[in-house]
Amino acid sequence: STGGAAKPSAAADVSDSDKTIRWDNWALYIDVDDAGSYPTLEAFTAETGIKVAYTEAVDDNNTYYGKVKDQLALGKDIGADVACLTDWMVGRLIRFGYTQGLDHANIPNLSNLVPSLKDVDFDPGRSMSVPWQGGFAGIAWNKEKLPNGFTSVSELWDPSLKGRVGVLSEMRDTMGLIMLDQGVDISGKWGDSEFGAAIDEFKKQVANGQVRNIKGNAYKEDLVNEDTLAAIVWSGDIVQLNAENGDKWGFAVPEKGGTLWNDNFIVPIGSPRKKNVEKLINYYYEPEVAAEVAAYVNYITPVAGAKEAAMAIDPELANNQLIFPDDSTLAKAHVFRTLDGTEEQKYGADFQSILLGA
Amino acid sequence: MAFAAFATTTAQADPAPRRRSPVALLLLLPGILYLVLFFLTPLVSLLITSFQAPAEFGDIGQYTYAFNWQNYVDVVTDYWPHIVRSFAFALAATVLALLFSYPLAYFIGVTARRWPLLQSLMLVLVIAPFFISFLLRTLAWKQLLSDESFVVTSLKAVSLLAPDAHLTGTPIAVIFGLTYNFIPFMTLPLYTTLERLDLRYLEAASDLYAHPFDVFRKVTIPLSMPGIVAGTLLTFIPAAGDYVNASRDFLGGPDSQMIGNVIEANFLVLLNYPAAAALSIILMSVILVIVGIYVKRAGTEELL
Amino acid sequence: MVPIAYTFVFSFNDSLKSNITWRGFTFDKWLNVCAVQNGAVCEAFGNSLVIGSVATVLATVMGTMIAIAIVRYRFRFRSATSLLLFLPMATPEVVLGAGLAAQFLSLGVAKDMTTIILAHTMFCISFVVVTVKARVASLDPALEEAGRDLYGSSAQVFLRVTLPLLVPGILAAALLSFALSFDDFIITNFNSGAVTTFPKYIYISAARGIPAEANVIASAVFIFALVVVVTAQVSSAARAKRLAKEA
Amino acid sequence: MASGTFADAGADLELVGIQKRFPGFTAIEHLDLSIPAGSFFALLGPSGCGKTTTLRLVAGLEEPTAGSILIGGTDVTQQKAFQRPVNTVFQSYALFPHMTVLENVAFGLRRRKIADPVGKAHEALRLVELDHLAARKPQQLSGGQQQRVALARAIVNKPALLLLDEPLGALDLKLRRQMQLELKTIQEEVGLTFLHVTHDQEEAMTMADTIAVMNKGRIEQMGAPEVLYELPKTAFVANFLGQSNLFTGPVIGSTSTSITVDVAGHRVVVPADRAHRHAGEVTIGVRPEKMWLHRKAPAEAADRNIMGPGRVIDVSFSGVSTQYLVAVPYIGTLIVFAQNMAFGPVADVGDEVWLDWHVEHGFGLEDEPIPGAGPRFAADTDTRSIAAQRRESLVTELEEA
Amino acid sequence: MASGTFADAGADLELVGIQKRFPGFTAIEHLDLSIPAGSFFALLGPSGCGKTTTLRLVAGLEEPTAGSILIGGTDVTQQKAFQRPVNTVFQSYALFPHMTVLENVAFGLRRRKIADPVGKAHEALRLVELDHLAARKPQQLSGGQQQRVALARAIVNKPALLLLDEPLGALDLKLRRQMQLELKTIQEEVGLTFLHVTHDQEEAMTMADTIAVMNKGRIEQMGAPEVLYELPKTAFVANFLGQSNLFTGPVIGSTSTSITVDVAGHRVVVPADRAHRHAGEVTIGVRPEKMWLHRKAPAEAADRNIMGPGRVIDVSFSGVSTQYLVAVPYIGTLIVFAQNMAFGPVADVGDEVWLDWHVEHGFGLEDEPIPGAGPRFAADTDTRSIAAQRRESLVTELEEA
Ligand SMILES: Nc1ncnc2c1ncn2[C@@H]1O[C@H](COP(=O)(O)OP(=O)(O)OP(=O)(O)O)[C@@H](O)[C@H]1O
Ligand SMILES: Nc1ncnc2c1ncn2[C@@H]1O[C@H](COP(=O)(O)OP(=O)(O)OP(=O)(O)O)[C@@H](O)[C@H]1O
Ligand SMILES: NCCCCNCCCN
Ligand SMILES: [Mg+2]
Ligand SMILES: [Mg+2]
Repeated sequence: STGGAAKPSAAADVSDSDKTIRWDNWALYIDVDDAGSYPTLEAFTAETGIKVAYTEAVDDNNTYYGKVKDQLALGKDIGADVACLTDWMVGRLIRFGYTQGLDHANIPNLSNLVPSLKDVDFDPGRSMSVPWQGGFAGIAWNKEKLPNGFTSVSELWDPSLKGRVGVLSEMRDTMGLIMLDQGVDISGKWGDSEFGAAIDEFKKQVANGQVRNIKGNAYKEDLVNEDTLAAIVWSGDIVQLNAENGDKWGFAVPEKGGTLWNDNFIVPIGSPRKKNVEKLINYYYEPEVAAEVAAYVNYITPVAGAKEAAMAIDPELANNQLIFPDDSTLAKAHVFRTLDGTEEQKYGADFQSILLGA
Repeated sequence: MAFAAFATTTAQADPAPRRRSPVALLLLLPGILYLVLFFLTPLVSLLITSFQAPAEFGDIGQYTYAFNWQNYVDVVTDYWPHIVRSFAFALAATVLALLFSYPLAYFIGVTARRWPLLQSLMLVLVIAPFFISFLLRTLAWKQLLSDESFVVTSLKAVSLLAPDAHLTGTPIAVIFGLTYNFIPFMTLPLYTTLERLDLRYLEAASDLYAHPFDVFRKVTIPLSMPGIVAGTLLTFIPAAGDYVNASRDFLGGPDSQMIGNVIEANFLVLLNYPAAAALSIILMSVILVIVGIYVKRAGTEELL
Repeated sequence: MVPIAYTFVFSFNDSLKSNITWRGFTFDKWLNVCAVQNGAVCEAFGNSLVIGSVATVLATVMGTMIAIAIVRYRFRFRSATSLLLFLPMATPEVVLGAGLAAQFLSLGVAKDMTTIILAHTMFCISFVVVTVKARVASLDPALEEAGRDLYGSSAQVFLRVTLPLLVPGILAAALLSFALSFDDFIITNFNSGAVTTFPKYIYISAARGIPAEANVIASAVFIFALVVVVTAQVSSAARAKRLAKEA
Repeated sequence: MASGTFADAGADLELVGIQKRFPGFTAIEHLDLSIPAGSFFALLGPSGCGKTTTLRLVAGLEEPTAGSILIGGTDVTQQKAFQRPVNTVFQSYALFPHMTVLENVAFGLRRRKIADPVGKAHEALRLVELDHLAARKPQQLSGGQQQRVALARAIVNKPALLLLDEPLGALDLKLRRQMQLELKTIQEEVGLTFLHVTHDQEEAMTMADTIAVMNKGRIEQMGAPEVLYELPKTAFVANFLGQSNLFTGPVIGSTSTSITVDVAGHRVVVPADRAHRHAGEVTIGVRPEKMWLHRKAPAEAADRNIMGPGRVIDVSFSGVSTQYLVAVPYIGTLIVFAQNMAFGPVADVGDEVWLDWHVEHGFGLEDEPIPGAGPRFAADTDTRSIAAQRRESLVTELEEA
Repeated sequence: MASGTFADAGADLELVGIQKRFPGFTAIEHLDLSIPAGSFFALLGPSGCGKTTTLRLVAGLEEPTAGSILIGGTDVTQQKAFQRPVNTVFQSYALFPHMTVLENVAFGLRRRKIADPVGKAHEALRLVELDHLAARKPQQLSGGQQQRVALARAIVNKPALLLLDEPLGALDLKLRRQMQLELKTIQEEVGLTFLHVTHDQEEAMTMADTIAVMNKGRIEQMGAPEVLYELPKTAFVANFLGQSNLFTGPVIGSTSTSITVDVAGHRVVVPADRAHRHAGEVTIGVRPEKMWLHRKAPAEAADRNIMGPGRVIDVSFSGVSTQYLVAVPYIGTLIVFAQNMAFGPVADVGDEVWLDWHVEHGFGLEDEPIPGAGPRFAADTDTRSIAAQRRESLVTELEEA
């Protein structure tokens, strides 16, 4: 049969002799200086002698998986020693045995992981994955063209925005926001009928041309060239875009709620450099380092003590709700519940068929 | 030049009497074996995959061998609009490319004969796009046609485009992209036939009372038929299977997805290999049938 | 032409992350093409060059052999052979790519440079055959007979008469193969595993914004090709003129 | 066959002061030509002399730089090719390869929306006896058949004027002679004006009512074939239309009926009315078939010119006649044709012979003799040097072309 | 020029019982041929009769189905093309386009590792007077020049036998006649055996020492040009090599020196030694140039055959001679050539004329007369029907080919 029958075994580790790491990550997800280099990574290299090739290879969980799945199934190198992927995808990889178990002894700083993320259903005990950053999916808008801003997903369906609305190709974010808008608790028990109602709404907005752009992280290009005026986006990206292009966009988590998620480090089964990666994870779990990254990317850091470290850098940073959300902010954020294999296939197909215009 | 490939090889005057010889086998063997190995067997395994069924208690992307012809029914029911759309887009792009390329090829191949330097210069410009990645060129169009671009704002200014209309993400942009990307494939075979067009036929026609328009319709067009056939095939076939132009990251939107995008999504995102395979087989069969009919009707069977 | 100009112009953009808005003119990107992302652009470009070259050689050799056999010999399964050669050209790239990918998967072959080369060689062969076949067919058999008549053995006739006369066709075929391979994305995307080619690099980067360095490389290739072709044309025109004068 | 269908008589053609310049080359300097209606007119000349250019001007495929073209009295200079009542049989036939023979022939009729094009096309095909091949494509015909289709395709339109540009040039000798016969027959039958271009002098002579010999964009001489042959005006015509023995010398006596020329000591008499120049240095000539070969010196006679003794240096048998090359000291090599009325040659190589001809067969050219050119033929006595000489002129000719 | 360099004499060629079958077609049924060393031998025949096939068999480019080939007495039947001491000048010349003229000529020498190939190649080029173009590529030469290079490329190898497959076929008439002269000269100079294939009878007659007329894969007749012309054995030879007037009738009398044939009431006498058959139905003939035209009935004479009265139906002037077509009731249309010794035709169309010829000029064919075929020419009295008749035979010929 095709795909994932026998579980592949991990590659032999060469970390001791080969001081390199290849890291695949999303765009706008690490600190960059004006010269285009990554300060925290450079510091890591200085500290450990391990050189990191950082590639913004992930645009969308699905397309990334599509690119590497065959290699994973064969237990072969995918061209990366570490990748940061979203909870549900990490769950799939773990189910299929495509990841390597992490040696917590090599990651003493793991003790800094915030308690709420220490045990997750897709990876009990965090034996295979460690969070990198988390964030919200909410709404962003072009403040020059739309000065009034947005407080709900329904406002995106305003006819005056026809064709200028973007949503994420990440099913859990787009559908999550719509379901929340329709009053569904996405973390709780819901089923086909709730999902179906949301899909119908989404389908309608795509079919009538209201929604034109459905993308992964590439949505930022559409915001910049103004094909998209308002969109469902990921929280931290907007801050970074504003930094680069002038304070052009607003961002809000809708009143009825946004999604909350994490992207996690995993070591693909074919990587021979797990130990190096463990050192990298350990490094980023230093609260000071975490704070430095957070200050740049504006995503939620999973590292306890980072807030304190941030306070030292800039008090305003520590109060940024996007990075260090307080309970009232978190009350609006919901985690999309874990789907089983059949659900994943079915809901994925439903969502995908809308992207394909069927 | 490379575009000799696009010239149809019309029957040559009596080549040497063909011999039977073991040498022929030796010459054929490596290439044929190669194609069997890396073209034919993949096709066969694609065919086998297209009949697979989801594994019992299997996770996403897990299938077992079966003879599940229902796959074909399913993909046709789900995706018939994409199949139709693909061929419609490919057809539109082919026609547009032909309309654009014919005058261009005629100019280079016939009008410019008197100025060989101009001729070769224009030819270079036609093949030039081959050397710059088509992805980059398409992305350039995506920017050039974006909502706030010069093109769109001017079109709106002169009311050729409704104020709330846009180009990227629409079928128009996809067809435009396909047309643009395949113009060289259309122009070159046209050029190679038109370049060899014997002008004496045109003179004979005008000597026989044919108005310039009749000369074109009755003589020039039929005589350039081999080029038209080669060009349209080289445009139509890849255009029908293309998924880059229609990709949402390039020029397409949800309402302009083609069958290539569906195959890609099923293969890489939904991990529905049987559906992807079934769609591939359908796409290929339909193309073969269309090509067969077309070539037969155009009377240029000597294509390979 | 417009997109080419656009690509060219934006290769001079003093861009940051995405290369969409014009931020000012700079030569930096041309001077430091390989600097960005640890030289990923250049590595991808290098991969494309290697793949293009190897696939071209393989396809040209096998395709030329087939072309000669088809024109010069009679053999059984002629029409089957012709069909086998025509089919790859009539098969959309998605199908070719997906089929081969499925095949590699079920055989448990890891995808790397080799699988890309195998895939590219496969779709180039047919184009080589068509190009070279035309040349072989237009080759006057009397020339080879003259070679035999003038005391040339079979091998000598092939080396000294047949092959030199086929050279233009073979070169054209090789050039075509290289261009097809160099610019292929779809089939590569299915069969490349972790290896990144130049088009694949662009496709991946399309999501997060193409760095101006990609424009630099594309523009450079374009200019190189342009210079080569124009030089060839001008020198052959000059030669023709000189001959005309001599005659 | 209803030959009456083609009864419309042809129209006459007049070219007035035509000049044609191509960029960098003047193909036609100044051409006046008038062809009477219904005649078979041949334009004869060497390669590159402007024959095709003239035809193309008449057909409207080329525009004259100066001058005007009149067909049946109407000035057509400004008309486009498709408006002129003229059809052409192209040297390459230019049959449309994508149409059947029938469709080729019907093409012109359809363009002019003539009623019943198919019927008329069949009729024309019957005229050239190819109706049974009407459904074939041109490629499936032999060269001779293609030529006849091209003819039918032109004739079916009943043009006022039919232009033929070496339609037989591509055929082999035997076929060519047969086709000539046919063409002539058809012309007589349809009564159209034929303007036939050729560089084959024998073809021109057997077919045409009138021949114009063209050289370097000018008409050198024009007239009935017999007149041109028997009384050429220039050395060019004398040698292009058949072969000639030419001599140059001063006029040493003249009466009202004849002139006497001193040719390297031989006194040669030419009738005054057959000589274009009557004083000074002149070139005179006689055709090889008018010469007699004698084994002994013939008796002097008032009505005969005698040359000799000379030596036979080559004898070549060609079936109907035998050609002798005779080297006469101080004069050069002369050509003599003798019809093979008996077996075996009249003389053998090495024999000493005398030549004579009737005074009335001589002619005198209008040409200024090229000063110092001496006798036309070199005094070399072996065929190799003649071959070499021809080779040389051939090479120059080729290189000029 | 050192003609001595090519002094090696040619070798003789012998074909014994050669048969050649192609899939589905027998090109040569049974061929015996013997060509003496050093001769200029012409193989003459209509298109498709097997000339090229014969040459290719000799060159080794084709294998015979049966029979053997001997060159200079050695059996070469089993040898490959490159092993045979034979060279070919191809109809298309087949010059290597990627090599200079010099390299083309040196090709064969290099293959055989002959010393000083360049020097020898230059020498051969000097022989054809093209040494100054040695550095050019073949495409840069005129047709005639290419032909000479092809000749040099073959000759330089001093082959025992040189095969020429219509090397002049592509040239126009004038150039062709000049090239014939050159070829002949070169053959005499180098002394090689030339086997020259042509379908131009005039070419064969003026060039060759011996002609073999080939028809449908067989040799019809072989001999010196004069012998073949004056005494053809078959109707095919009589009409392929020039034209003939042929008559069929029963032998009604015979003596030791002559036979008398009744041709539609006319008594025609043929010398016994010039007639191949002496009894029964026979076909006899006479050449058109041997016939005399009379305005009055000539007096009966023992040594002349007389026919008439007939009527002149066509007169055509061709410069050197005039051709008359004379329709004689019950016999058909006869052709008469008269050399133009005087001005104007001897007779005009419509004139009543008589024809006669010397008994000794007649010949009798070996052919079985086709029963019931009657006279060779149809009794139609207009040229059109002749044209039509020729057309028909032409069409069949073409369709056969
Ligand atoms: N388009 C042109 N441009 C320049 N020169 C030309 C052009 N067409 C013809 N000529 C020249 O004009 C001259 C006359 O050409 P034309 O074709 O009329 O000769 P022709 O008498 O028909 O010769 P041939 O017997 O070889 O067909 C030639 O020297 C030719 O090179
Ligand atoms: N390879 C072949 N296969 C089948 N038939 C052939 C082949 N080669 C020649 N023939 C046939 O054999 C016959 C003799 O051909 P050949 O070429 O010897 O004629 P030819 O006398 O040279 O004619 P031409 O004057 O036209 O050159 C022709 O009828 C031809 O069609
Ligand atoms: N620019 C970084 C964006 C990270 C997005 N991660 C995907 C989360 C999906 N729920
Ligand atoms: Mg001409
Ligand atoms: Mg032949």
